[in-house]
Amino acid sequence: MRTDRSNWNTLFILVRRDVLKTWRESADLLYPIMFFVLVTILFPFALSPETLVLRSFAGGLLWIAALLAMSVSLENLFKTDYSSGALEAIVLSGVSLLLVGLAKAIANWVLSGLPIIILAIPLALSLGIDTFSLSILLLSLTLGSATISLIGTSIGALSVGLRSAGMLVIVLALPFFIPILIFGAVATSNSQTGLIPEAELYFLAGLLVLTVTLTPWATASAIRTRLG
Amino acid sequence: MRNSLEVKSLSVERSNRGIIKDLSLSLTEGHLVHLKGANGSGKTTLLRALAGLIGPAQGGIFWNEKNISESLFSQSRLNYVSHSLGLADELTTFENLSFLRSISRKALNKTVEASLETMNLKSLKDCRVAILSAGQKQRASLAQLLMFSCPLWLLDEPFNSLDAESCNVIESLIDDHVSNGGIAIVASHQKFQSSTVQQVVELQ
Amino acid sequence: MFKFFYHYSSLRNFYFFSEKLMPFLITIFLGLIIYSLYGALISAPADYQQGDSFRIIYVHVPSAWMSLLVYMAMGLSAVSVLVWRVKLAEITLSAIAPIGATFTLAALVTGSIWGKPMWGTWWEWDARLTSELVLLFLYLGVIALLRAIDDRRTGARSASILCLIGIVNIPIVHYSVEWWNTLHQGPTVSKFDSPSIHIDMLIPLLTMTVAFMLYFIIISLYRIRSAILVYDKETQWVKDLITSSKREQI
Amino acid sequence: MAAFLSMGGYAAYVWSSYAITFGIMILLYVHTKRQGEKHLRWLRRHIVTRDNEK
Repeated sequence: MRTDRSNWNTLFILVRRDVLKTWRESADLLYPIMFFVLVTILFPFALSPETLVLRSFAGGLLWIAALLAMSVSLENLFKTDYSSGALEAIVLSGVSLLLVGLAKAIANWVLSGLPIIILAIPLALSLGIDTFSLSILLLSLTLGSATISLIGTSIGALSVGLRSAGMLVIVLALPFFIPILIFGAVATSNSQTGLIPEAELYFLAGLLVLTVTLTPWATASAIRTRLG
Repeated sequence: MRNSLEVKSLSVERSNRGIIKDLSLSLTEGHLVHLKGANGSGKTTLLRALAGLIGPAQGGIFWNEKNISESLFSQSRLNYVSHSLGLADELTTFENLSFLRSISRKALNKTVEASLETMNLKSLKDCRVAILSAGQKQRASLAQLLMFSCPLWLLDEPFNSLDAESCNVIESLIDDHVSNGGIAIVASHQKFQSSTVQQVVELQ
Repeated sequence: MFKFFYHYSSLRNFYFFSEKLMPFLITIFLGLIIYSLYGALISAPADYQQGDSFRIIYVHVPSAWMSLLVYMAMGLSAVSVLVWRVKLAEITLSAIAPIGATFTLAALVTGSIWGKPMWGTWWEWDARLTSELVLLFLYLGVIALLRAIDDRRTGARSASILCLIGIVNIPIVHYSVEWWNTLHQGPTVSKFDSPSIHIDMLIPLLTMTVAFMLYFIIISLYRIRSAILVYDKETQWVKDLITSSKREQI
Repeated sequence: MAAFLSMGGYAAYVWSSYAITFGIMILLYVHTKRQGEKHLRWLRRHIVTRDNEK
């Protein structure tokens, strides 16, 4: 029984492996990004081309697009590992499943959360957001996308290997994303009217801390249940 | 201290159907069990229950008199190689095995290179698992047996898609393991050529 | 105390214990329903502002309370599935989820009907109604997950985990919706806050809620009992029970 | 009686909400009972066929 390996080191190895695995299969990387850009582009067609109109909705639009794009990437978090038996091998290696849950969430955030935040800059400018509220948007997106990854990983672990798991994970997870959407979108729209949205950002940070502490437990028992 | 594996009137359910009914087994060190039975008779279910992946409906499994479901889900005691081989297709053989070795809590045995050597997969070290043949994948997955030293081996169809020469390698590995005090439960359709089977368990 | 639960958590004992309980529950339930309906529709005085449309409260508020109560009950059985591995709790969780969903649906529909005379619109994004809507999706999520997994045991365990995630989220959703609601429309008293209502108005509300609780217990007992029979289909006591001719219905 | 039925002019709303709530509850009761009987019939067939196999 070897316990010299420190948890941080194992976590790093797990994350590195997941990122490397998805990086090799780079098709999966593109889906969240393209989805995010496409959804954001749809809004000007639906609403109106003038930036004046778009600006008033910009915060909400970007947040909805980001939220949907991230929930699209939840499906194949565990799918390939589950079908190839790699998830089973990881469980049987005796590593604590909390680390596996956390690592999957971090990998998902790095692979779909980060690109979305980076892409939000040009898209937000195209929708006429000024620089101050852009910074608020990016900050709220960072906090919110991390929370989405964490909750999404738990829900993804619950529905891995099921029929139409892709749709199931989105339908199950969206109700839990509503508070994040509320505070994220309100933070951005408030900042556009000159207010400093501290309260919303504090709530988002609070939600993130809550999910970081609780969701790995849910992911761990979800993995063990699904493998049973 | 002699390791012992007790299965007491175990029954396991899979999607609401009783697969294993009231099975009892008692194994000590140096025991090789050949698990036989038609498809769907519960061989894989029994191995997964012994590995602690599935909870029993009734009865219990005891490792050194400790019920495995109560004891912390510690897998340091067993090596389980299932027919879903546990290797990610996108990574190379070496990356897969060294990943499993680095995160594992089990006592280490051979290095990744040495295990691949014995499985004569040295040449395929750096190519992706996706392009390996079924036999090569099977051997790469069985290399895990060498990387860790665990008293209990649970092997699910280790011989299928293996050529005669590799079968001998695997059988000799199992013999060595059993001879120096390990327990091995092997589910397989093919008969054992060389190794001495202490017990044959037939599942309906 | 635990001995009591453990004794009755064995499915066979629970089956026969609940059988004795059923007639009492039904008679009390029918009595209460009739009394509460009389109270709600006839004896309670009409509200000075809303007139008789206020009587919808006697259907809307008990359903809303019950939708939350049933989810709490599901949370309790989820904990006993995951922590104490109680078989009865696995059956209870899958049995009561649809009941909670119906109460939530009833609360939503009556809430929007009540909104029409009060605000002139069928749907008002009121904080309470919106949280009720999210609760409906939590229920549908649990039901969808239960349906998606054919193995009963892993299904119940996965649904328990989802249910516990839901339990943690209910207060978060409630307060964030309140925040969002007051932010956009200013802090008005939520339309559904029943003002300190007259004692005659309050009694039917409480008795109706108790009647709804009894309804919930009766329906869930029916569903749990039939699930117990299917669950223990291989056992001897079920075989004797089924083959004895007098057994027509549960 | 007519005054009672008119519900102070809100008859449509009050009676429809009562009808819907109690309607859903009765539907759930009927569905539960029918499902119970379906399980019973299935169980009877299951036990009978299982005995014949033995």
